[in-house]
Amino acid sequence: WDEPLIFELTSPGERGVGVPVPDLPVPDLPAGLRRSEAPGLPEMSQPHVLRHYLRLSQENLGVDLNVDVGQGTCTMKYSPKVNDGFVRDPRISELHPLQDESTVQGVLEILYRLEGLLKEISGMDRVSLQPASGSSAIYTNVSMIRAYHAARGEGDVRDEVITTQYSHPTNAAAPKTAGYKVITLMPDADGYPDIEALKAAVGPRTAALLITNPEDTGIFNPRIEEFVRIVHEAGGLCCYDQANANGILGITRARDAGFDLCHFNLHKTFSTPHMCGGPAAGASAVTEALAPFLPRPTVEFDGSRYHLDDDRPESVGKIRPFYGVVPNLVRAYAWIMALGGEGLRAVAETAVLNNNYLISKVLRIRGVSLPYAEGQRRIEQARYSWEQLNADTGIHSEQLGYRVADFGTHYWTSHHPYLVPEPMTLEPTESYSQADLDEYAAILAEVVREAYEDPETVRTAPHNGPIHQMRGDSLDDPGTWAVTWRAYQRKLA
Amino acid sequence: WDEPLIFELTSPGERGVGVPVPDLPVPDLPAGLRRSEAPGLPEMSQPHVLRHYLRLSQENLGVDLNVDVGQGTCTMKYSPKVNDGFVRDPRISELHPLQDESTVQGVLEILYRLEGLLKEISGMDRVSLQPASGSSAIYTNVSMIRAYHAARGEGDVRDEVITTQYSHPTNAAAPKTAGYKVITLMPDADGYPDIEALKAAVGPRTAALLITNPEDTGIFNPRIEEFVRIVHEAGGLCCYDQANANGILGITRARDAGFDLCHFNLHKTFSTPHMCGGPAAGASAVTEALAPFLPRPTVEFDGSRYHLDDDRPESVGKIRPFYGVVPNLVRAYAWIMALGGEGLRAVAETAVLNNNYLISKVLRIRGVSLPYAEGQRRIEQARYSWEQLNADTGIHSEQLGYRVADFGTHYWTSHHPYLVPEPMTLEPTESYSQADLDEYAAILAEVVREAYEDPETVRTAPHNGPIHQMRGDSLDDPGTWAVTWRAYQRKLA
Amino acid sequence: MLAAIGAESVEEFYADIPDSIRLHRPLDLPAPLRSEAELVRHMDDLLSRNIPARLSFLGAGCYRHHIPAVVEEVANRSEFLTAYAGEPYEDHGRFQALWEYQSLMGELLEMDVVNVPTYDGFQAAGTALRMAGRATGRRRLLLVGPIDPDKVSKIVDFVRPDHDVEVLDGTEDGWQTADLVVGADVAAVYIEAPNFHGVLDPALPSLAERAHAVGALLVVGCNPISLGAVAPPAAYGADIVCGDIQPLGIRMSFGGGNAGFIATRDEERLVREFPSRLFGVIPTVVEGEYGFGDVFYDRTSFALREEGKEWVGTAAALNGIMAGVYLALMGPQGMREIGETILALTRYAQERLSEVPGVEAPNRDKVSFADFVLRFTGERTAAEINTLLLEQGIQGGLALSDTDALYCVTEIHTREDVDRLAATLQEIVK
Amino acid sequence: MLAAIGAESVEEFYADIPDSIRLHRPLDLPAPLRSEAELVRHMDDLLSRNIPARLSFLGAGCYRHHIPAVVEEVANRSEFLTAYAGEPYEDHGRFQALWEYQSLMGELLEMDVVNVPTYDGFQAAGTALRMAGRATGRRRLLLVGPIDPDKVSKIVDFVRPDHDVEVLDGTEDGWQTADLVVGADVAAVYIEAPNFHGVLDPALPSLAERAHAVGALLVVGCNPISLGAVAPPAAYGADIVCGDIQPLGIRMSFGGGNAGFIATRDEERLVREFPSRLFGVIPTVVEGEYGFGDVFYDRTSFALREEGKEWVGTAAALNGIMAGVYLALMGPQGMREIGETILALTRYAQERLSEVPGVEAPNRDKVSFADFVLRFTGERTAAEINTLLLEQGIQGGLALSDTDALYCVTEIHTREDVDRLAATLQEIVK
Repeated sequence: WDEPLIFELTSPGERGVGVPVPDLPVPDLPAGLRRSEAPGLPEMSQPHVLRHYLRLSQENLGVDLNVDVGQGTCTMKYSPKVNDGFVRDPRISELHPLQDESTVQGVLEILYRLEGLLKEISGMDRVSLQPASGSSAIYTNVSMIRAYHAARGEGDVRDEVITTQYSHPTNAAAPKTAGYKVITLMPDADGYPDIEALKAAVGPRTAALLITNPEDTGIFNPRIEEFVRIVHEAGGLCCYDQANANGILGITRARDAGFDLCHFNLHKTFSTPHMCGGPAAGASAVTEALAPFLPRPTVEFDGSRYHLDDDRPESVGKIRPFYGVVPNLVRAYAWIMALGGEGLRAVAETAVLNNNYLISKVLRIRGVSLPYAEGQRRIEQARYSWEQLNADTGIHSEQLGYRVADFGTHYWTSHHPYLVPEPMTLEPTESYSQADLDEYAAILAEVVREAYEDPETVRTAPHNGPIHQMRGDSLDDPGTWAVTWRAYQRKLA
Repeated sequence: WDEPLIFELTSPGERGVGVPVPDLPVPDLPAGLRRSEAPGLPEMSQPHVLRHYLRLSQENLGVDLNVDVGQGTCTMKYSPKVNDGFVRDPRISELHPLQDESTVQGVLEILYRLEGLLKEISGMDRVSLQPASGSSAIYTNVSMIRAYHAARGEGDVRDEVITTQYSHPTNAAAPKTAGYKVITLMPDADGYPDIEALKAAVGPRTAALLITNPEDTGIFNPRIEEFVRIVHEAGGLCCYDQANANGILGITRARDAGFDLCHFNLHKTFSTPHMCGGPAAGASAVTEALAPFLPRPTVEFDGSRYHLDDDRPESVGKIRPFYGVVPNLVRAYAWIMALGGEGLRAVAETAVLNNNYLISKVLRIRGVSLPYAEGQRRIEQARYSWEQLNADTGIHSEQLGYRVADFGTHYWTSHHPYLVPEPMTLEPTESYSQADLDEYAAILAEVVREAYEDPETVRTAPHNGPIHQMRGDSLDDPGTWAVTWRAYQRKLA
Repeated sequence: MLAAIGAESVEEFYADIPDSIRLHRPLDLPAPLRSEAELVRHMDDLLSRNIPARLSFLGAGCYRHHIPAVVEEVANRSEFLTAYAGEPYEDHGRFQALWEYQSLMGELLEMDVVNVPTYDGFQAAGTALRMAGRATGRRRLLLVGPIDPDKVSKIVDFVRPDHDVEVLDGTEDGWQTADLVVGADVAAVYIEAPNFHGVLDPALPSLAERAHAVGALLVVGCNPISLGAVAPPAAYGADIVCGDIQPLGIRMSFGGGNAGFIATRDEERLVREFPSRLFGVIPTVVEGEYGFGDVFYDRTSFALREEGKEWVGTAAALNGIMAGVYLALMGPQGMREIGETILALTRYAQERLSEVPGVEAPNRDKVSFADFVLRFTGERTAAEINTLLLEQGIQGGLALSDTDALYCVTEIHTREDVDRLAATLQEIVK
Repeated sequence: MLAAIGAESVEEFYADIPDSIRLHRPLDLPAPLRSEAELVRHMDDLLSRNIPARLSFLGAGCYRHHIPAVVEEVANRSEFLTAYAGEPYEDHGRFQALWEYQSLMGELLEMDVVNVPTYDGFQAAGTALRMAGRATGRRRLLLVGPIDPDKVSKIVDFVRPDHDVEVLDGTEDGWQTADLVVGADVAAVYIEAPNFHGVLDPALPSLAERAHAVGALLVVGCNPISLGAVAPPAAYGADIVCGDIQPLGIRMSFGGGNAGFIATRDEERLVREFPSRLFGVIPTVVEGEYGFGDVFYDRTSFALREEGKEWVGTAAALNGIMAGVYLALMGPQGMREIGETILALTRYAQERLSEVPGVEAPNRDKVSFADFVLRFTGERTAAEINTLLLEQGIQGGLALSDTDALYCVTEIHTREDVDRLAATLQEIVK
């Protein structure tokens, strides 16, 4: 399809859906509050709206359509369709969050049970399901850390948070937003966060360490207990970003390594679909010591009825309206219930097996390397480098990625900054078969062959996509960026 | 996508969905009734099955995706998505047909009301909603005709049914199946069924006339009352195939022209989706005289409760298990209720306007003609001929159609035999805008330009589809046809 | 647009319709529900008067099974839901999905030829019998019961022009083998596995020989969901197999989910008698690419009008695609398990329920699949018992007579469901 | 696969995990529900203990509107539902759909810059205020009430490091204009249209001037579904507009449907303060083709970690696509009608209900949109009245105090629904 912009499809007088118009007078609005001109929305019939978006959908690549191992750190796994049915059921989708508690016992029970499941999976004592995403959960944890130190009279003293370079950017950005000074540990020669740097950084100003393990390189830091000990000894808290938990479910838990807080991305590890970038769902898990600071309300059970407890005086308060991204919480609950403890462990082991298998295939391709920790295994993902290929051919990793898209799949590089040069991050999860991984590796190999033998084809990619190469960087120039049709018409049309 | 056959995707040991296995003994089956070898189904994980079918779906062209005016006679109209929701609602989808009547009053009321709506739309006295499709409704009507004459002692005498060449093939095939000799009226020079031939054909052996109006040429036969009169005078019944009712809703009705029976295709005129070729739904409407022969059961209302009446001694019996293709009956009911009487008439007028607009655009293209009834309007569709283009370029209508598919839409020729040489039948319905029709005509014009200027491109089409030209006619040879993977492996692999 | 056409008004396009048959008033229909919100409210009011049974023991030709979510995900795709009769090129996906359905059913049935689904199992039986009649050129059809009387009604109406139908309903729940006299005028013997009462008749494997001995064909109706555990009729010599695919992943929808299949061996004399579309695979000009098209199109009424076999038209294609998705999800292991689960539960239900005083399971000594007969020997009729069960939130089976009813269990029932029925019957049956 | 890797067992891959932190036992979780059928049954049991209200008057930040079927048809597409963070080339559809969402909202809001949705309206308000703080470099934030106290809680927690928050809640349902003293230390004045009590404050159009006079920004939270009838805040001088798009075609889902928007004029000093992704349009090498990408990526934490603005991560993109579909379906006419319908019904409800003895509508003299306050002057509290309403099948409004409750009507309510509430209250309110 060469689908136009929706504003180009307007056909004056057409409408997509009718609205009930009761025979009642419309009250007069106060001066200045009546809209003077109708909004410049397109006028379209219902089939035209539908056709437009169906075509756009066909120009998009979901997990369901491809071997989606290329979005490393994102844990692109299959989300069972049956779970979508539960959340589309009116008995979830049509519930108002303020309904009488007697009419929502089922959903409260699901929330309560899900907290219980995540307590066992993490080893923690309480879990809040209110955060809207992983980043929101990181912020929630930081907010609780802040409240914890404040409650102990150390709120003003402890104004530093330590994190690591290979943790998700929000581990740096959220504490900064919460008012902390951020110290970032760089990787040592083996790719582990530099423990000497940690020792140098900790002290009475340390509020917390925010760390991921395995980090986005897929390398598990075996000295994690020591990291925790060092921070604890300095009076700081330790907060575990479990974005990469998919390879270690049932293998090792945040509490077992001594952490005080952790969070899960339910849309990664627990399979809720990624939805073009959310809504997601996060879970913040804490030890008893931090439980008083959890967001309100919590879900409680008195032996016969589930209810919401909003009376939590030390709580950091609300993180989100009402009680979290409930549809995703329902999906995550169902996913865990279908698997059980051994099923979760099988998920982890399969994901790790798939990753190490893919590594063995990819490393046979010319021009690629796997920086750090040579000879050691990776857990559930791996960050590769095309530095050699770039040196040989001038082709950048991004360009390889554009060409890979021509073959019906894709990959991304990784988060900035590119400490690993010309990066590519692959995370195959448990959802793919050996044949899928072979197919993916074969596509990479073919594109690399082109890079060496016919680099122009790679350099001018994509060729089979819905659009061709974009021009220039007008998006960084206030004179040409256009975030809306209004702006586009004014600046570029 | 270059999607393999599903059997090529097997991965032994994988499963798509689990089955509950109770802890109960499996009884021994009688000798010879135990399956000895497991069926050779593929073994696939759930995401693999889903991915396969999603990719196949993207290799298919639904009404929702394209300007689907090319399947003339099929009335490809937009089916409002909201109606799909009603039939997916468990209060329809999870109803067993034999449930206690007290628990299915809602669906019975819908069926009863839908009969009422169709009575008014057709002018008839009773309507059966049991037929599974238009063809099934034609057969049902023929079966009632047979029962009617039998009840009057003329069953053996009246053994001929008259139909017309431009009616759907089932108007010939169903009476033949029901044991009738079939007489087909050919079109006269103006494209009308030859009235002289009718006069010659009718007589004491005439059971019925099965006729469409407008026929698949889109031409309305203005002497239809005379046809009915001639047949009635000979003691035959008149049965109106209203497959082409979309252009005449609220304009003229079967009863008004004197018919005894008629049928509607609810999946055409009344918008239920076409589903790759069914399930559809048919409605057989009759006058009081034929009502005793309607399929059983009928839906009745006693003033307080809806119930099924299976006690109909003269009924032709069951046409289908239970009560018809209920989901489509629900959709059709909702569609009519959203439109009302004036809405239906607006549907007809828009469809006719669209058709005549498209005719005016298409006839400007080189090499096309509109046989019959020159200078007269068409109702809701038109059968064109590429005879001139074929003479000029050697390109056949089918080949044009293959090339049109490269542009993201399509057309078909028409039913056999091709009385109109090199036919193309277009029926734009009410669902398309002027811009859509312009786009469609522009595609036709472009392909015709190619046919004249670059015929090889047309001759070797398709070029942009999921597959390329198919070879040979192995499908007519018992030695090479392969209806299943089993047969394919044996014969061709 | 009118100007572009050169017309004054839409009325011009209706010039050919005589005034005498014009409707000179608006259709007298209810006022339109113009907004989606009002329509939804209207429909919701109607739908709220339907109450799906949470615990039901109804079967009898329409079965509640678990529908894997992926089946409906695929079926609800706009691309499949709203497509129709496009050509193999731009509708490649539909052709492939239906050919794969045929192929998956072929594996289940162990037969090489399977049609694009026809309307329902009734139609499939009627057509299968007429196919047998055309292939043999004979008039008599022997139907071995018990068969759903509604299905017999349909068959009789459908075959009437060419065939005499004889129904051998036997006594009780079976027929006496000795009663089956297959004469040389017989086109086909038709029997079901399981039959209307759920019984898998031990005589099934012996019938092919008796039919074939006089040149008749054996036509078997079967429930495809049994075939992972139960032998496919082809294994015991059936020539034509037919039935309903509703159990394979299609909702009951008040009887709207039924769709029929017909299968044969790959013999030209049988293949040429199919009225339905049969898709076949065909190579394209590109090596390794598959195309699909109609096998032997000149069988059909699309090609030859009344000279084709019966007729073909819009049938039940999407149900075929759904059944294909279902079979692909289940795989050989899933089909075996579901067959065995239902066999086990049907046996358990008969045993458990016949422990209730006043309840008998007359076919306990045979093997039943899903459907089974209960006999109430107390004072209350089967229909009265249903009314009392409904008060307890249970939908009982189909009343066959005052004493007998046809109950049904599938994999969605648990042992506890059966126990609850037993406990409730214990209270009710006096 | 192990052999291909050269590993003995999966254990090898875990060699780096010290034994001391290994879990040496299986996770103690409930036995798995291995079959979909069992899972569905388990979930159905839980879901059966939820009872959506057929007639409800709850709003207060989560609204029941009619959701056009096409909205969910699009949102449920696998291609959108399961995609994530692909590049503009192979995820062109997602980029375009989100850019179109931004654009459609831009038309509704009359603003040139709209973000890819953030988590919810609470977060949108918090971020909008911090954007204002960063743009002005000032500490004080003035919040003009009534505002949902939960939202205030979120804002206070979120802006704490950089801002002092002052909430001016006024008396009754408004604030006294004289109370609003905007000093030169004020970063932003925040107010809502309609406010928490549903009122469209007549003072709104006068605020921009007062804020701008001292260099403060005016930040307005609004309900986007009102804006076909009600003036967009940009029209009366708002600098930043924020709110929740849940009303635009997204189900309530027990509060799971909320998602936030933030919009500004196209001024670099404001645009650079967005933490969210902002998609922009860009030409490709093929004339007439559009591509999409991130505008000024170096604002974000994706680019600069803690040096970016706040943070960005997975947010609520699909809700944005849904709201876009909703706006495209409604068009200018639909948005005007729905705004007017809700205004009319809100007025009618206040008038009709205040006819009931013991019931007052204290804001009757103002214009309310959707939400409105009822005051019960009898002996029963608002909570007690809710309990009694529930017995009659009606879910009442949110109790704000013993006497006051926040009720809500939208286009899904009919005049008859309001009359039924009035009649029921008449019985209950003593």
